[in-house]
Amino acid sequence: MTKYILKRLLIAIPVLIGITIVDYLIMSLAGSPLDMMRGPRVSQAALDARAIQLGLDQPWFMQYFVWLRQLMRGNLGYSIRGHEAVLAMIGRSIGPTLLLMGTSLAITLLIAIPVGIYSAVHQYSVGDYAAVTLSFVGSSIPGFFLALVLIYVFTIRLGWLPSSDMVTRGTEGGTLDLIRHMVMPVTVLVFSSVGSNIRYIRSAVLEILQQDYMRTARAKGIGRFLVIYKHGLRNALLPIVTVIGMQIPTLFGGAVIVEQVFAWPGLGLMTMSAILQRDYPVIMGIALLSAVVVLAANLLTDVLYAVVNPAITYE
Amino acid sequence: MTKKIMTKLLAVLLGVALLPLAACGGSTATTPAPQTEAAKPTTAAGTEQETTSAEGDSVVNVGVTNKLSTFNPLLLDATEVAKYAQGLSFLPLVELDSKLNFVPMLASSVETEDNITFTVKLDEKAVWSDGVPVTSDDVIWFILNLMSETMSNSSFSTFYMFKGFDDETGMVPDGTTEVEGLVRVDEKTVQFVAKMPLSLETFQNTFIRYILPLPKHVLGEMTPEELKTSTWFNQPEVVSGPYRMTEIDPAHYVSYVANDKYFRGRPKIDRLNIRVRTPSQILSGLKSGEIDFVQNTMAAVPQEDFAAIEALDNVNVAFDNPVTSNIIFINTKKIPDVKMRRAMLMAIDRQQLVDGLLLGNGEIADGFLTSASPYNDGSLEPVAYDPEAAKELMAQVDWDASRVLDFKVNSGDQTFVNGANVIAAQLAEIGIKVQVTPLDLDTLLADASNHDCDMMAVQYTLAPVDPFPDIEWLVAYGEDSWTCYDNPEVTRLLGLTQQATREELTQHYMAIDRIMQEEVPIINTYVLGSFGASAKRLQNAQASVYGFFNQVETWELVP
Amino acid sequence: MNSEWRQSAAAGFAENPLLSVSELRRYYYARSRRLLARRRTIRAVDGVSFDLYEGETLGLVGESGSGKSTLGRQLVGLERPTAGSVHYRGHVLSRLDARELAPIRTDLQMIFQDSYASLNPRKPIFDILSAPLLYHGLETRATVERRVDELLAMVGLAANAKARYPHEFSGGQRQRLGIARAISVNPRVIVCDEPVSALDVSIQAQILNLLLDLQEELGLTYLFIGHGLSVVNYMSDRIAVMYLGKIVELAPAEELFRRPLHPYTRALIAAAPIPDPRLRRPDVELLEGDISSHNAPVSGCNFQPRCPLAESACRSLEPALTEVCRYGERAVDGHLLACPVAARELMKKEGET
Amino acid sequence: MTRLLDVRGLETTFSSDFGEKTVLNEVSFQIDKGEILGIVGESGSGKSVTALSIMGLLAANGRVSRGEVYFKGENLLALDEKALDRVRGHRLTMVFQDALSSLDPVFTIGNQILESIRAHLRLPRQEARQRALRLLDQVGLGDPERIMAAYPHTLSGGMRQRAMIAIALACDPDLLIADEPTTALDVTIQAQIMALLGRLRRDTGMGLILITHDIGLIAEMADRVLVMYAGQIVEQSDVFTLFDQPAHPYTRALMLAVPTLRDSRERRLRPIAGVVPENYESMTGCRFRDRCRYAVAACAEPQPLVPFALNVGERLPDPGHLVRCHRAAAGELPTTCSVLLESAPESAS
Repeated sequence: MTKYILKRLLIAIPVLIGITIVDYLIMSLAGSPLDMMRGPRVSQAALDARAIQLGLDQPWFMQYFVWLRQLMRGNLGYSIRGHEAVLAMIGRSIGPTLLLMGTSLAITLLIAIPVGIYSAVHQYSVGDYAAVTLSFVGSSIPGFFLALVLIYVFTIRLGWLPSSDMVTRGTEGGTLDLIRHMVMPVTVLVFSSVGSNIRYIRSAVLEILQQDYMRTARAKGIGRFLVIYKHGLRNALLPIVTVIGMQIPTLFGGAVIVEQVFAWPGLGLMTMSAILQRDYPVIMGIALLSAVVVLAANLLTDVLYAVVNPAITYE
Repeated sequence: MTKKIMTKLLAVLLGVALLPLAACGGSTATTPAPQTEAAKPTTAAGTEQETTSAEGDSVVNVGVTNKLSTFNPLLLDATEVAKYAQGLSFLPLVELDSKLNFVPMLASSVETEDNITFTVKLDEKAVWSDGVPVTSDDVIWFILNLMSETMSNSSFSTFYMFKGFDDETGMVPDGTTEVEGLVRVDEKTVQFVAKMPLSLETFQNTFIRYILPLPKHVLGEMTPEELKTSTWFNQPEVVSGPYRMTEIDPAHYVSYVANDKYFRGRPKIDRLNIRVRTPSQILSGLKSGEIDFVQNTMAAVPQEDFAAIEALDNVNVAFDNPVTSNIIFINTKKIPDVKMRRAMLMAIDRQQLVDGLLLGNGEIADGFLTSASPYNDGSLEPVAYDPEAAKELMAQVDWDASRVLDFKVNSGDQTFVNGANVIAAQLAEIGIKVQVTPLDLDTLLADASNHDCDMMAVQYTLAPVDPFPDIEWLVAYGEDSWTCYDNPEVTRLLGLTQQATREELTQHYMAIDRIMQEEVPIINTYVLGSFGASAKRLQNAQASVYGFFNQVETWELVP
Repeated sequence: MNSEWRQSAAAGFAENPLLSVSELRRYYYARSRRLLARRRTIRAVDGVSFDLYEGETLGLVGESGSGKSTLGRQLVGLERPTAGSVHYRGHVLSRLDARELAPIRTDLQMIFQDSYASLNPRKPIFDILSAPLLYHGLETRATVERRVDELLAMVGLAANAKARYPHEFSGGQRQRLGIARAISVNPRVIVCDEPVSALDVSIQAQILNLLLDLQEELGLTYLFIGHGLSVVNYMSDRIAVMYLGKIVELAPAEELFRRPLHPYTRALIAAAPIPDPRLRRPDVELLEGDISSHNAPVSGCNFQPRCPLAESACRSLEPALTEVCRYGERAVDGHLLACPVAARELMKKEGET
Repeated sequence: MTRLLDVRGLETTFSSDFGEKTVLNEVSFQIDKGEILGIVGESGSGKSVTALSIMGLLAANGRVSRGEVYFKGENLLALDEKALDRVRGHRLTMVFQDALSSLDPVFTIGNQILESIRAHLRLPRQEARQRALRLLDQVGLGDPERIMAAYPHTLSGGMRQRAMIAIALACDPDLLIADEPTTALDVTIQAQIMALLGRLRRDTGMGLILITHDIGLIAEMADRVLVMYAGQIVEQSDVFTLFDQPAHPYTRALMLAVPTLRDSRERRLRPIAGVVPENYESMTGCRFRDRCRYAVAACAEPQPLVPFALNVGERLPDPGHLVRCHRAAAGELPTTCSVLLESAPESAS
């Protein structure tokens, strides 16, 4: 297993380089950041000087090479717009995003797993219909709309909850303050993802319930509880691990709309503005991060898979 | 890190269970939304930590809608938000006030006799927050680093106008300690020497308004390279302005604490935050009390929210001089015929747009000067809407009616996107087909720079007191400008402005506007009335177009 | 009539074989757990030689994992041999490139066990049957419909089947479609890979009889792979018994069942149930273990670990497939055996009588 | 004396979006201690549904709509889930066809055996383990320690089926239902498994229901036989009678359609024309009549299962020999002997 992981990590290096090359190429095809710098106080000569200073006068593959060399030294570069270290920018924003997305994912799963299982075990019962209906309602309400409704009700009408940011700036904050800020964005995120998760887990468990080994378990007369909670759940772990694995990358990506509506200081907004402003080093930093996360999440999923499924061994 | 997150996560999960408690705690008030920090729930739900920190400090939140790019004054670009955000910590030499006069900030006076040599005297009382006086050396050191090659700050290439700075880029080599154009007269006096005549307005508006000196005694040892990437600016220990930054996230917020040693007196508000919101969130922020202050150069409040904000009972609104225009820039290379451009100007019913889209809260003007401009004598009557005359003009133009003009507009400005479609319909009336393409602002500006469109429109604010650099860049740079427009007469008139009296300036700028009306490289679609708002609990804060932070130390919260 | 034809087919054996397999091998390599350890080699087919004569049916039996299907797939060019060769009408299949192989491909066809999986579910039967005809240029657009009708009639399906889709057919009907597709390109050799093992017993007989009828009508040559001995017996003129990639015994069908020599063949026959309760054998000798628990030893006889006759020599000597002799004379035409111990015992028994 | 298992008038119905389907009709049979009952039929004939109905293991949309299943005098169908679980897996157990899919892939074989033992016998941990090891040894799995710790996918097909049998035997059941236990296995392994089941029956005296489509296996193993077709029993008798005097045309056709090792090489098989009708549950009368060469108009009338009491040859008729065919019962069909001769014209010539 260790060997397998090592091997996967080694394979990841050329894959990462490949991904970043493609990213760099696409990015440079989209246009130069210099285009954004023109203005009344900017002379062409100054722009040219800036281009040389940023290395933008080089062909894209040379720029990429310089970027890669910097990366090897652990340097992700500096934002063209903000002149801040990309690593610092990501470092600052990733925490809030992870916190928001992680909490949402945890709560989503805490709801979706039991409800999905209940729904599957009691297929066609009133509870099942209720869960399925609600899950469709959840996934069909647009997140931004729900966000606006929540803000209207809880911030504007009732004044219970703050509508923006992560802590109350200018105070010490504290856990309770953080929670108050998280309630609405988390609610929106959970609402929009819990439905599809319920349906996924429901159908996964339904499939497991129809497996021959579930019948064997019933035939043993060990009781309904053990049949479902031992054989059913343990096998359902596989699809559940898949669900979690699929959602890990979104933990880092952030939810742009939710972050924007609630002014959450996370990665999502930073990514969007970096792309709009063609801030090459920031875009590349984020691209690298997401590539790493996707690869790592895949590996983690595969490893977890092997842990929960003895039929899978990696050689 | 991860451990911290995990514990936080656990805390959050627990917290969700406790949520109803917390919500009840906060719901006691029926008054307008409680100030999140001022009206903390007094029930058991509030933690000790919170109440202690919140009780003593007064906090004000300023809402902005543009992201803040940088916190290093040496890297300052022309973004107004960044300048104001940095200016709270590092005072500019001068600043405009609400009446569009230059008032001294770090400087006590700015004078010139020959429009070549400018003498800047620093305020005798001006000190850094560590007690060290602000000196000429700080100013000179700042400028030489600002214009150093490493910093490569392209936003100030106009410094080429001063002696000793590169004629093209305006830069100086790294490590330069003195140049001809910057003379240290004494501890508190600096002289700037220009290569060519420069009006006092331009000197102040283009240059020293953006000079935010830094403490040389703290940073002096750093190389330009170090200065460029230093994180010192994120939490500067030594500042000259009323507030010191404590925490920043350019895309989201900046937090400040009051500078106890501010030489004009300690600000009465302990903490100040600048919070980045989307335009549509300003209304809810003001209503809920999460935003106390908005002002039009920093926050673009959507036109359609004006009335709702005005109706809020916790907020005062301020309509101020219209300074921002929505201007259509015509690529004169692609539409070379003046008659056609005039026809276009006539074909657009601008008054209808002002009445319909701006609900009357705006004006029309030809050329650049708005009614807020000190150089506008009101003698230029805007061209009237006259589709018949426009058709006649078009009849004289050799124009392929099947050609479709590519008209790019800012998708972020929904008001104008709507207007653009009206304009397209009106142009179609006179036989000009227009395809409207909404684009995000950054892409739009990039396309405009590359002349990748026939027409484009953005909101543009010309500094009323010194429109020179903007006009020069927009219509006197030939192919380097969005319009590709070139007219020797305009260039000549602009040259004259740099050594003119106030009366002469009026003449010159009005002359330029007449040419604009005649040749139509731009169509000033409408001028937006400016809009600002401040919470009623906030006193002495004037949401004016300019100078709103000049006396920020006098701002005060009433209970 | 049937028997007459069979005799003529048997008479043809003396002629040159239609297809000849020599020393055919197919190895798969399994990655080892340890990084530096040697790769484990799975010898699916391990040195198989036999001839296939025009018009005959050669049955191939053996447990799953014995390499029967792999051998069949190599015969029709679906898999490339690791070593050895398949000779067909003067060509060596593995040496031909795709272009040269094309005309021969149509001569060699295959019928699969899972006919449903081999029929494109999104295409109507007409498309499925006409595509290879048009592709190989055997028919034109104008004539292809007549040919499809003819093929359907040959396999006993109504002409209106053309417009239907594979899922609309029962298992037996699908197998008929699989057969129709195989014979459509006028093949000479068809490899039938367990064509009836997925079918109900009442349908099995229909398909087996159809295959026999077609063989008679079209002069086809079959390699018939099956794991049910009785079905293979029913179909085959000669039968080859495979064990772990090797043929251990090959003989005319009747001879093989009358006088099975190899201990493995004997075990197979003993294991087959007899549909007569009066012939129950209370203590029949059974093989121990199963094929997968006995990977091929490095040397010697593959069957030796399970073999009741095994001697120490069996562990070192790899038995060759040779003709069974009786005092130096041929015992029966074409009875080949790869077990010196059984051969010796036979001779001894013959000597006693 | 109470029978070990007494099934009376079993009728099983499945519901779907398209309505209800009664897939099993009037299934009645008995089995005694130490007896092997063979159930033979093609896929869809209702063999497995019969077994699952008895075990109470029908899918969620299936239910026993009529009939009783007395196991040692107790009607299983009247028991609630809890009471049924005390019988199921304990006194009455089942082995399924596909051992790979029927064993839980994520638990070791040991875990899956112990689960049964612990649920029913309440043995201390160590004793339970000893019992499990003994069971594995008993079903012919050498190295039981290793098998205990193995996951199903690491075992061969034969070993898995043995493990399934070990689980079924965990509590010394009185009756074991084996549903096609060797269908997917090689003939040598099949022989081993059959020998194992035969030995267990002999040694423990348990009853065995052997469900198969292989008439050969029936001949080898069964004491009594049910022949099922399209959800009904069409013939029932002791095994010797069945093979001597197959009465129902379907039984006869089945025997003729299957090649055997000892067949004359020149015999041509006689396939049964057509396929099992798709919606047989709506048919009145004989469900085989569309494929039957002896069908007459009267076959469309409902066909009860009646005793077949014709004395053929020397043998006395089996009193338990039942057939669902009015023509067979009336002796209107040709004798078995002539059918067999008819089927091999070439060899006769």
